[in-house]
Amino acid sequence: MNLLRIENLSISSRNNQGEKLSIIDNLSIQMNSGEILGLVGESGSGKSILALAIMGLVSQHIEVKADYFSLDGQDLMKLSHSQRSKYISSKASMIFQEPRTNLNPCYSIERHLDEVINIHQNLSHHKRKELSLELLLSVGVNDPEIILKRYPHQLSNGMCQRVAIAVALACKPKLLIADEPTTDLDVTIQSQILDLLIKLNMTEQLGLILITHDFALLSESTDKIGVIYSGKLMEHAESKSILKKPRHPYTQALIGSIPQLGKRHQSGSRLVTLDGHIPSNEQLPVGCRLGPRCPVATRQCVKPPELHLIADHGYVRCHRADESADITKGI
Amino acid sequence: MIKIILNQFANLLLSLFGLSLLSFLLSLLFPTDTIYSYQQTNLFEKYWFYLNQIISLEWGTSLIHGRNVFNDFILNLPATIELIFFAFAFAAIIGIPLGVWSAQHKFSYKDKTVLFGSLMGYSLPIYWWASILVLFFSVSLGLTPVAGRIGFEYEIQPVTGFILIDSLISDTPYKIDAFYNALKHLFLPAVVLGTVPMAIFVRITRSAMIDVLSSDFIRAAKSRGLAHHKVLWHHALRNVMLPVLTAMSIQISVLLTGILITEIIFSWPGIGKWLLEAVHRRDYATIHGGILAMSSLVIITNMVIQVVSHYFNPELRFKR
Amino acid sequence: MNILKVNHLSKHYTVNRGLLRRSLVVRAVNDITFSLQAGKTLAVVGETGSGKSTLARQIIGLENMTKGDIVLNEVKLNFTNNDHRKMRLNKIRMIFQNPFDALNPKLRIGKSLEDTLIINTTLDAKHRKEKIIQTLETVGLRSEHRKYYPHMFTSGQRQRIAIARAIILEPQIIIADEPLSALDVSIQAQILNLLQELQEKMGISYIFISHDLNVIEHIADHVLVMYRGQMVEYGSVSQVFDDPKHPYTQTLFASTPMYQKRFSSIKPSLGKKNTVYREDCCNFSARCYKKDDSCNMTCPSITTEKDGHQYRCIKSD
Amino acid sequence: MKHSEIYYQADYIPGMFENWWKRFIQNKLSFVALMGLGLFLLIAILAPLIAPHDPLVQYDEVFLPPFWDTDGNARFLLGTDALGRDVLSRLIYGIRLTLELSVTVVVIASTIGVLLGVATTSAHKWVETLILRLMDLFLALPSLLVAIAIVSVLGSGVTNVIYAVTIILIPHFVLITRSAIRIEMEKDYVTAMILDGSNKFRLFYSTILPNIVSALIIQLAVALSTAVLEITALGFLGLGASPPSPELGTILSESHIYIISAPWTVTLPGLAIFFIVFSINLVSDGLMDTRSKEQ
Repeated sequence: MNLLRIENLSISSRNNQGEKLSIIDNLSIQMNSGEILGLVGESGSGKSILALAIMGLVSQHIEVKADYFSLDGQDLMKLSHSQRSKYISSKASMIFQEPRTNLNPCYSIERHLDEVINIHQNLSHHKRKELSLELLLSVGVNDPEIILKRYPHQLSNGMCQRVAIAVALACKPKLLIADEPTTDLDVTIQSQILDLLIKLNMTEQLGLILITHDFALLSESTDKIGVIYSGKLMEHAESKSILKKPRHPYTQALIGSIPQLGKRHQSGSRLVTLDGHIPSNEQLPVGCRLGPRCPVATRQCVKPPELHLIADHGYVRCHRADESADITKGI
Repeated sequence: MIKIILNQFANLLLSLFGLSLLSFLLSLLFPTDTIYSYQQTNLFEKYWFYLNQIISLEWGTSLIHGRNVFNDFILNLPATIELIFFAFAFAAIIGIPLGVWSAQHKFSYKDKTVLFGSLMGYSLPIYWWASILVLFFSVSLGLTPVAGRIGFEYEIQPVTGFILIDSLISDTPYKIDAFYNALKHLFLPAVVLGTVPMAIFVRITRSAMIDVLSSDFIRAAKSRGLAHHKVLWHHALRNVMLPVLTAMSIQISVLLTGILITEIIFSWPGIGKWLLEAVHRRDYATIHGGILAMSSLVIITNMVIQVVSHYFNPELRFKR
Repeated sequence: MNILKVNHLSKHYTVNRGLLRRSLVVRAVNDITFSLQAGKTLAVVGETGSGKSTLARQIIGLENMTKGDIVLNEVKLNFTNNDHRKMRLNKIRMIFQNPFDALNPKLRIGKSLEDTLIINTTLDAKHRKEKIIQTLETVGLRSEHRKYYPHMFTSGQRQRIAIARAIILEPQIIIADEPLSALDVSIQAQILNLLQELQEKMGISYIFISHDLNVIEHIADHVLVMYRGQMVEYGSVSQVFDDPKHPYTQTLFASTPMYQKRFSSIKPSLGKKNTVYREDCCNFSARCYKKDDSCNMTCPSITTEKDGHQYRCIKSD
Repeated sequence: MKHSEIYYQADYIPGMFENWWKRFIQNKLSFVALMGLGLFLLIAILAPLIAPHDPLVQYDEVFLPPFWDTDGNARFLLGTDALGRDVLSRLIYGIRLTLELSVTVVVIASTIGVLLGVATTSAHKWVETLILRLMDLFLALPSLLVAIAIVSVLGSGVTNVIYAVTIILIPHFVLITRSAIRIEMEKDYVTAMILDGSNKFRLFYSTILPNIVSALIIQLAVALSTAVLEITALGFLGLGASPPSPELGTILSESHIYIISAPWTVTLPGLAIFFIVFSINLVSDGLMDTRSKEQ
């Protein structure tokens, strides 16, 4: 069963002149329960606002539209606003990039956990505390009794992120969205947090959406990957398939731009890059959003490409996906 | 926490020392023998003598009516504290919720109206504002009295010095009437005095609230299913209180400035009026004592607010 | 040829912890020795607080040093000598981490670059302009960009300008302090390519500070791993990447997704950092998966192998 | 990211000031307020030309109401006060005197304050501590109290008002300058300038000053509104310019007892003060707005 299914989600805002600016454009994505979905994109691609839209947290000035939007079998479009936020909070949780900003600096860890458990489960005070301790243990906090009494500023970044995950788990979610959960952490801590998330995915059958700009982070752990560029889903397929043979030029460039394992410094060797930079949403190019930067673009690319289903792979938004052009080989 | 209090106390002592130097300078600059007739020749000895006098509360006697300055100050203080308390309550009770409301509707016309209004309130010369309010409430509507703390028809024995309390504990048969009358007298001065702080509270609460509401932990709290009012009043307001408390400590000195003007206009028998009358009569001992007392009051209140705001901020509370 | 030699560089400072407690000596940089060859890249790896930025700032002269000396072009630098200072600032240039913070927002780009030339060269206005245009083109920008203000550029372009500012004086060494970490991956690759191109064209040496092992493997010739101010491992890329000796380096590899497979046998310990620096034991011992009692007895000294590979661990063999 | 491709086609890149101005006038309210402030300045400068009467001459018509009242007289557009002086002329001269005093005070205070602020960032540690402690103390004291202390030593009068209000304003300038400079010193571009080998003067002039100037301008506006309020308050309390001098606060203190019999003699000068302060505050609000957009 689909844990999350979104059809044609569009998010837009208005600028000072009242013009409509598209942030996310006709995005469709789905994931099954217990899966890990990786969303990759540069800053400005709209991946963070997508996460907020799934959680129902975008501000009122931003317009969100979708044809179909279901979470754990329930069509969210059929719920009223208050029902929807209640339902989402019981099914999905989110952790943010900066570990410290996940937690209210004025409240102790105990209060954070207690409050959330109180909303989602009807338990006595004593039971709530027991559960809090359990949750902290489950995210790898060795001395939960002590941590419970602490305030966010007294914890290290890595510990803050663990606690944030524990608080998120207190909602008993089926889906956890992690927006760049490891970017601000040291390398060694990064891998610990990532391992923790994957462990939770295995043990609790927790669906996980991992939002990142770093392809290297996704390679090993995810089941499916979605590549977002400038508000459009460019490629959406099984991770193995994408890593083995990316079909979209943008995905190819993203993977090519990561220095490969074992390739040492050589005079004259260069990484694959695309010229230029991601367009601002006030000046989107005509046709394919990647068009001006794409090395294999042809005349047909002035028409906006649709998502094609490619057999044994997944969805690709490129006119030339079938020709299996590969920019890394310099076609 | 104890460490913070000690630290603040040390700061307080330092400030009071600075203040004593300044007021000592004042006592030297005033015409000789108006406060103390120094026998000493050495400046340090003079200062030592001065400090001893101040600490033993011998602040000289008024040249006009020959009373002890410190006793006079204590006599006039309750009226001022009463006025400040109500002005502050007025400012906070209206200003903070209005700021929160405005922040919730940020950039809408409601918000812009509140901001515009608060900027107007912030720009009011309060002596003029007092006249306008008197013209409206007292002259046109006849609702409130123009001056004084209580009508002449009531005779209240001062016990605590706070007229509202005194009227309630007095044994006159009209004590409820007296209380009501005193409250009426208090209304206009408190509004006049509270207007500028209210405008400032609105602005500070609003901007702090906007900052806090856009932070991730508020989003996180919402995403965990907390009700909107809980997020707002528990999570957000708690964080907003920190800058507001800081603003309050600045407002104390703004209020004391306003006290001088308000008390003159409404003939309110507090320390402001007492001090200004002394200035006009060149009663140097009283001027010196009044300035010293009011300044110490401000510095001490500031310290108390600092300690409170440290208490509210766990980052500072647990600092080692 | 070694253009830069750094000998026993140290930076200690004392932190007062109130009246009743003993003040603490923090060793931000502790006894670092290395040399840098012309046209080569030395990468400095370490986590936050390992002292790698302090090391960079010491080399360029932004922070003074407690001990040690720096030899630039066979000249031992005298820090009070004005000529030496000028030479150091001209020959060693720096690129910062955050491209949004590295350019004066109130000045046009051309003016920023021109200031650098006015201070350091005797060129006249016409030559300055030529030099600026030529440099902008070298880093992949256009000549009209010199009239623009920093806010008109994207982060990648700003980092290019920062590089232009560094190379405009034709330095021998560029110190790059995490130049990529504020950039998106595809922009990172652009900047990385540019840095390589400049190295090949102008023969610049880099001291490249980073925490990203992929990038280091790609660009570096030598690698210096720092932990809590100390050098824990030093060697050529192949020495360090193929055969890391120090448990900390191994932990780093085991924590990076791409290298995890190769070092899957290593289970990083979850221990916390020692809070206080201690001179009498290995400072990594609390987090080390190899540690035993002997690690807490002595501070390990540097072991140098025949091929020049150095590391600071008594348990490695 | 504020990048915009449009700049690629443009030959002309507007300068920093032009950009700033464009952003400032986007806020229509503060633009109108700036115009209003300009009008007040114009009135102040041209006072001798536009005032219909001498502000000190006492005519026979006492308490004449403004012209729109049935008893009004077109000769005295806004009526006369208790001594038969023309209210309009007194207002015009009052605006002139009050603004003159305020601007003088702000100029002196900002010069001293900024210099002291720069000094604290580069001076010896104990000089810095001494200045900062003193400033903290002055900031904690109620401003009017400081003014009263000064006036009671030196006596009331225009020059003493200038001293008093200047002393009140200086600490704000010191602290603002100091914190702005310290924020700048942390920036990488300042480090880069030091690495260019720049001397202190060039560093300050070309890198730090352009970046702190907007903070200083905002503080100037804030100080100007404080100055107007303090000077008029001192006037009102009888500690400032002494009657018959047409200072707006002094005018108010003379007339506020006639609030019931001749309300126009109170409302009009008060309105003048209010509008001056309000327009300054609107402008400074706009300035802050512009600055926050910039960052």
